[in-house]
Amino acid sequence: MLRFILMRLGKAAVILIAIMTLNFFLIHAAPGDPAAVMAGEAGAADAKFIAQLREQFGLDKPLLTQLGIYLKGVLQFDLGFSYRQQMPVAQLILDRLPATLLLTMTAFVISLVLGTFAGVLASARVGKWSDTAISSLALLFYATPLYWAALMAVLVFSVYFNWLPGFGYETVGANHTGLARLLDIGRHLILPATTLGLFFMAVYMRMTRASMLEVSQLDFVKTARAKGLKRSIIQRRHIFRNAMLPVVTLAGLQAGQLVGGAVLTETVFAWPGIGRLMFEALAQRDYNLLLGVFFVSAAMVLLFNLITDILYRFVDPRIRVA
Amino acid sequence: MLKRLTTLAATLLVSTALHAEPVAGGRANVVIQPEPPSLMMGLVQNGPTQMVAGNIYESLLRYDEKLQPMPQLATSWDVSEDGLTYTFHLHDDVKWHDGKPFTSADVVFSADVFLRETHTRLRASLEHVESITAPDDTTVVFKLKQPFGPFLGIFEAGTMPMIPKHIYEGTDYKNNPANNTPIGTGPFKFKEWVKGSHILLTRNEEYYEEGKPYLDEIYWHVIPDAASRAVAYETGVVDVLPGGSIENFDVQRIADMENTCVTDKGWEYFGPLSWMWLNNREGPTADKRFRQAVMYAMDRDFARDALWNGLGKVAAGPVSSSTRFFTEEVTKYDHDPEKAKALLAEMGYKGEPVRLLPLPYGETWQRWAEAVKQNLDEVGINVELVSTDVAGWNQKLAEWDYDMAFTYLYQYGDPALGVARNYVSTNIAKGSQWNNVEGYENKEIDDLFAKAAVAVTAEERQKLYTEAQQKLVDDVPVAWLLELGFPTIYRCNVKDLVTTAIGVNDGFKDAYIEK
Amino acid sequence: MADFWKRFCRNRGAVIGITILAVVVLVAVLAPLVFPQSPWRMVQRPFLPPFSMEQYPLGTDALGRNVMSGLAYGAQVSLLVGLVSTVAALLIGIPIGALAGYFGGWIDDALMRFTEFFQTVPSFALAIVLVAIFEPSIQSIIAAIAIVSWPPVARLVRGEVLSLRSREYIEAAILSGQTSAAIILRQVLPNTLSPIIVLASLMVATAILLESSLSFLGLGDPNMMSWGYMIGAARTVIRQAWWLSFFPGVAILLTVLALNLIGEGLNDALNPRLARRGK
Amino acid sequence: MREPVLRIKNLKIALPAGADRDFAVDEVSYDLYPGEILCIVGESGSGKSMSANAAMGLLPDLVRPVAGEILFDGKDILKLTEDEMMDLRGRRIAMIFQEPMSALNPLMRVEDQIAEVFEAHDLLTPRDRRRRAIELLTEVGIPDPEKAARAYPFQLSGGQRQRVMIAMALALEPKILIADEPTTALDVTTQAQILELIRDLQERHGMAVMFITHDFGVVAEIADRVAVMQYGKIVETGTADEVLDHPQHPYTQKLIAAIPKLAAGAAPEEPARKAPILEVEGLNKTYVTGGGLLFSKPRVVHAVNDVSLSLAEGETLGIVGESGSGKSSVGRCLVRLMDPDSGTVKLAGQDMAHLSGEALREARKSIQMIFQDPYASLNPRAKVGRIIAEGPMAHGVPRAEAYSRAVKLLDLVDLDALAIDRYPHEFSGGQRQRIGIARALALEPRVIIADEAVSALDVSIQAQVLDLLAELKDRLNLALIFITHDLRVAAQICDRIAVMQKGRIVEMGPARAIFDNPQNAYTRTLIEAIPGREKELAAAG
Repeated sequence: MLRFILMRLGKAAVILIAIMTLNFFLIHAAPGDPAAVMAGEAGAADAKFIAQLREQFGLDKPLLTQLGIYLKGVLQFDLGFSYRQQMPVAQLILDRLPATLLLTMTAFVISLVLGTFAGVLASARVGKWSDTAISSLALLFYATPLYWAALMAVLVFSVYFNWLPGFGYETVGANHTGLARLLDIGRHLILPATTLGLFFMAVYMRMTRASMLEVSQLDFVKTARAKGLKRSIIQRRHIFRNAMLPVVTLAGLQAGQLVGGAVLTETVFAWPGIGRLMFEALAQRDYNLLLGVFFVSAAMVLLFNLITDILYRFVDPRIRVA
Repeated sequence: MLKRLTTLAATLLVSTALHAEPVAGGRANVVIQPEPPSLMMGLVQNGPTQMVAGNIYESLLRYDEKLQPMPQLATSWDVSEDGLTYTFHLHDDVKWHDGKPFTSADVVFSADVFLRETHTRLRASLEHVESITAPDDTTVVFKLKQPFGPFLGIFEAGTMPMIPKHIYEGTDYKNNPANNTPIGTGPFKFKEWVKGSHILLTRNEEYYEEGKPYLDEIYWHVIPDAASRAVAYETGVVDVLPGGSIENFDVQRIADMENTCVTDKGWEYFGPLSWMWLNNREGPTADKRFRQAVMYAMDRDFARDALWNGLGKVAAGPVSSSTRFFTEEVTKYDHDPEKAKALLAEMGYKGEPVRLLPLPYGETWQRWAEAVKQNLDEVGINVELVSTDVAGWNQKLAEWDYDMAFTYLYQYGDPALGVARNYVSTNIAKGSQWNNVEGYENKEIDDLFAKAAVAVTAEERQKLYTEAQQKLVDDVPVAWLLELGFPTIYRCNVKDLVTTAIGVNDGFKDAYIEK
Repeated sequence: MADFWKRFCRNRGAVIGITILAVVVLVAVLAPLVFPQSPWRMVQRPFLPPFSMEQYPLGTDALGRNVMSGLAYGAQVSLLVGLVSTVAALLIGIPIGALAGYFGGWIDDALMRFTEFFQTVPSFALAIVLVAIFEPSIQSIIAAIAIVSWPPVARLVRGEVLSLRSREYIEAAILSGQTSAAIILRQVLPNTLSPIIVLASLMVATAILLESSLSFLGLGDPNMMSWGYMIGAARTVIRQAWWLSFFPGVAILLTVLALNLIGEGLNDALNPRLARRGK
Repeated sequence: MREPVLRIKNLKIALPAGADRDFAVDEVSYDLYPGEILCIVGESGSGKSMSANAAMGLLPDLVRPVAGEILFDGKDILKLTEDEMMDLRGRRIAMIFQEPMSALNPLMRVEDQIAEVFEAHDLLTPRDRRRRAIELLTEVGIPDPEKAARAYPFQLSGGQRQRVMIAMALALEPKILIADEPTTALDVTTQAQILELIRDLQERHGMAVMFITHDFGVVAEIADRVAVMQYGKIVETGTADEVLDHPQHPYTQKLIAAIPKLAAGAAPEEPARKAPILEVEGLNKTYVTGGGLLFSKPRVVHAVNDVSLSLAEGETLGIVGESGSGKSSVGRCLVRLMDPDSGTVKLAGQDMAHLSGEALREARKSIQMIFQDPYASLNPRAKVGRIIAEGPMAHGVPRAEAYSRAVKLLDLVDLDALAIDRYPHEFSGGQRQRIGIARALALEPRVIIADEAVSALDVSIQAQVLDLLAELKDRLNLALIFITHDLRVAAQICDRIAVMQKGRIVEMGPARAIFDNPQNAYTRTLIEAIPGREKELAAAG
């Protein structure tokens, strides 16, 4: 097991470095650099001022040297310094990461739980109206643009009914503490997490339903019935467990993607997460910060893939022993 | 549209309600957008930094809405007859936020040492200064090389903030750890800054002006989304929306709310003027007739009404009407598509494509660019919008890689500070978005601006600037759009918020919340 | 073919889907005839509510532009981006998947690592960066969408080819002396067509969503009226003009829904095997 | 006579609309008596397992009984509620299935799956269930039952899994055991063991067993009584001896005649051998599996271990062995679908094993292959004409000529010339196999390797294809390597036979000699395990 994890970590490190290198060149291919942006923001600037900034940021060095310096830093767990924000990148990301993780993980749990539940329900009533209803709803969620669903949710629940806050992470300036703060964050979380989860809920529902139906055709289900087992036990113990295998795989892939993919939700709901941090860093060519965000989100993907694989080894004895 | 205008105009009137006796206490919840990169005003002078740090740092003077100087750290000042010696007398009981006394040595350090190195815009003005000396602890003397008309206008906090000598002298300014906990002399002290969330300033109990400030604290909310900022005001989370913090489309709705006041005052010093850079070097925009056609093709009244809530004015020329030495006696460019078409036909424009860069600062600017593109399309100009982000926009302007580009710049109250820089040929250089980016070269204009800057009397300067404005408006080096009217929106019980020409930037010193 | 249609039409959803799509295509094609004026033209006062003027049934936007006309022209952009980027993604994904699956060994390893690599970068974030770097234009958007959406194609094709590779008729083709290229093109790929067609129909839907998301963030082609742009531009005025974001959203929803329904219908009609596998 | 434990009367089971016939089972009646083994025999699609599934209430979703009754304990099973059915299943009637690989839940331990039977009927405590599970595993003869109980299904062999299935079926001492092709997926020696086990347990527990199979050899081994089904109807019933020795119905007669006879075919003495066309010397092939980049230990399997053989012109050599014996690997090495590690394969004097590129392409013309799966061996998107003509065209034969030759080949394999414009799916399994043969012949090879070429076919079709192959061999003077697991088939068609075990040829010689006088112990086991052999010998003897 340990050997397996070590091997996977080694592979992940290689992929990460490759990703960082690619992104490094991509980002430097973009017009403009942080010096130009900061000069622009300074309200007045000349060539000398910009040259000074470039020198200060190390942007005057050859590109490969810069890459070398950056990667060397990354290998020492140093993601560099954001000149635009005047803070270490790692700190900026760590400030924002909890909000993103909270949002995405809530959305993930909501979508996984509700999605598989609805999928199981639909598969148990395949062909009946409740299956049709659930499947149609899933199809609808599947086709709804995420950001639009978010906007409509704000319009209805926040603007029209004024039930839930439509933006932010917590009530600004309220200075809640303890439980009150948690509840406050919870209220803010409902709309973004739900709208972000809608699409994936649909994905899991469709997948669970299909997988349940497929597994229920397998021979061992017939064996179980031949034993005289109750339908509910067969559903739970035999069909569901086997049907979840592909869902687990997919969930692992998507949980990782969610972290980097929440840009839209974070934008609509003004959620202070790293998705938006990335978007800002991009517009300002905050190279180190942008690379840092990419590093973290790619690492998340790899981490979740690893977790999935480990989980899989527990669920599926064939992989564990073989 | 007319109805919208009257409502907003009516709201504007309300804001000049009667004054009552100030009350101490309370907290002002204010929006800050975008989150400033730093609060160390000696190093960074962009909008949001000035807005927050304007309450921490101070300069020697402030300016009223007519741009007349008022005392701040200097209680009084004398100017010599020849206009070459400026003597400032300082408050004698001013303390830095860390308790150290503020003296004339700090002024000399700030102006002559620190800011000369870090502050590009001030550096240009200080070119005129021969020496800065401190004969005693409360006196500072500036000696000029030659007369410099706008000199009394550079003692504003954003232009010449006072930096504590005891903290910065002999250090690496940019990496001084104190940059994260700014120390000034202002009415509010820095308390905390939670990145991405808020900045908290608290009352300076030791402030040298009796009884001021009235507020206990200012809580700056970082809400990076315009719609959310509007909601924040609506739901009572914030009480003050400084100009530009919500989308213009929301202004009317917010202004209609109860207990809500709107003012477009407090921007006189900056006199924000928007225009499109027209690349004078090459392409169709190099032709004066084409540039004039652009002026005639644009429906600037529509833009003001549809996009700016009817606030602001259609720009007459290079100088904002709130800036000194403005003149109306210039050629007028009304919305006249026929004239535009005629000019284009005359020059033989064949539909060569021109690239238009919108200003990447939000929806209003994007819509404006779309409207202008449509205006120009309708007279037969083939406009291609080029989408860029902030970095791309800066880069393209600095490298002159554009045909037309939106922008808006501040004028700092005087043509010599904020106008000449964009038109004189000596200021053509790549690498800046603030100089003569359009590449306009005219010896006459160069001379007029040069003479006007050093002319001693106001009459003399007016004459020269009037002539310059007339010539420029005929040549259309850039396509002037609007004098922008940024509305400051606030709860009406927040009193005396906007008392100077820089508005909210130093307004909380006088503000109080009526109970 | 007739048989295929019969099976396709047995799926009621698919028929609904193809009907909706036909309407969308028709609208896109007829847009210039019905609305000869540019959709950017400011024709009425801003924020005219829908159903208040017969001429502008869906109202006008912040600059007084006809929303109806915008929707019609937006259909063009959505369909164009959806189709072209999918074709581009197929052109990248199919060869990679086919080579990896057919030759196996180190070629497979290398190509799959490459694919995995692209899957590790969060795709939407990568699309944003690509568009921002190459500056938003219809070409850069299509390229970015293609670049982030080919990996599933490659994986699908590889999987199919891998399973076909050991089919006896492929071995028979090898024994009969056919070259690898001929075998891939004539024996293998035609048999992967069904799942590719199904996947492609879903990819068009995803591409339309992606384009609209990019436009929503302000990374659309500024010279083309697209649905995502309309919603993005309407976001800041959602309080006073709900219809500006509502109608384009419905348009995207219906189009994407239609494509998904068609995808499912194709799936049922083309490969019953895959239909059972679901997804 | 005793009372039947199960009576099926006039049972009719409807198929969903669009199937090839209306009723899967049409007016079927039969009785099952206590203590007997009743074999239901039929080819694929005869509906032989439908009535059994109906008795368990386990019919597929869209298939339902429409008439008749199934009487058990005096009650009609078809009228029972689902709850009553549940009580019946496992406790009174138990069932085992064909595929031991997929009939067990891959995610559950064996003991848990056995314990579930007790749980389903609320019997015993969890601890007792576990104890019983181990007892049952002991009874069905699994080595190390304690360990097997803790194992997951994938850790057991096919035969062991089928034993687990039987253990589960036996758990509650049911009155009836339904066995649906329980040995079809197993190797012949394993099959013999399982048949013996079922026989043994049936006697010990006095159960009635309903045994469904397509294989008359198995019937001969195990049946007390036999019911033969064709197209959903029972065409003949009787005791095993009656039906096997004196079939009355023409269909039964045809089926029994189609079974390859062990004593048939080859002449008693070896014919004079012609010159060898193919000589294989010291062939080796090892697989390395597992073995990641850095860490895990690779597993080495010696699939082909020092194999040497020779094939004369016009001769048929059989390679027989159980699954995993390496027989297919040998065939694939010969045509270079797999590259041998070492050894030579001399085809008409040229070493195939070391050719590559153009030379290999050219050499392969002389050695072609016929495949096992009639469905996977033809490109579903190519017309039959193209399938056959493609090979010659790849070797430069003009299109028109290649197609006209394809027509002739179709005629040769007894197919209509019109087939050329049709797609494979329009043909039956046997016809497809003929197309495959035509394709192999298109390049005019001198050697054909038939890899399990008739294994997937029903016995009657199998006989036809075997006849065709024998005929073509003679007409075209082909040499044939016939790879099969089925010793009956080998006995019928081969001149010589090589027996393989674990990658090695353990015995090789004239077919007659191998069957009559096997020298190797393993060969003997194999031959003895052939179902129905004793009965056949007895009848012949």
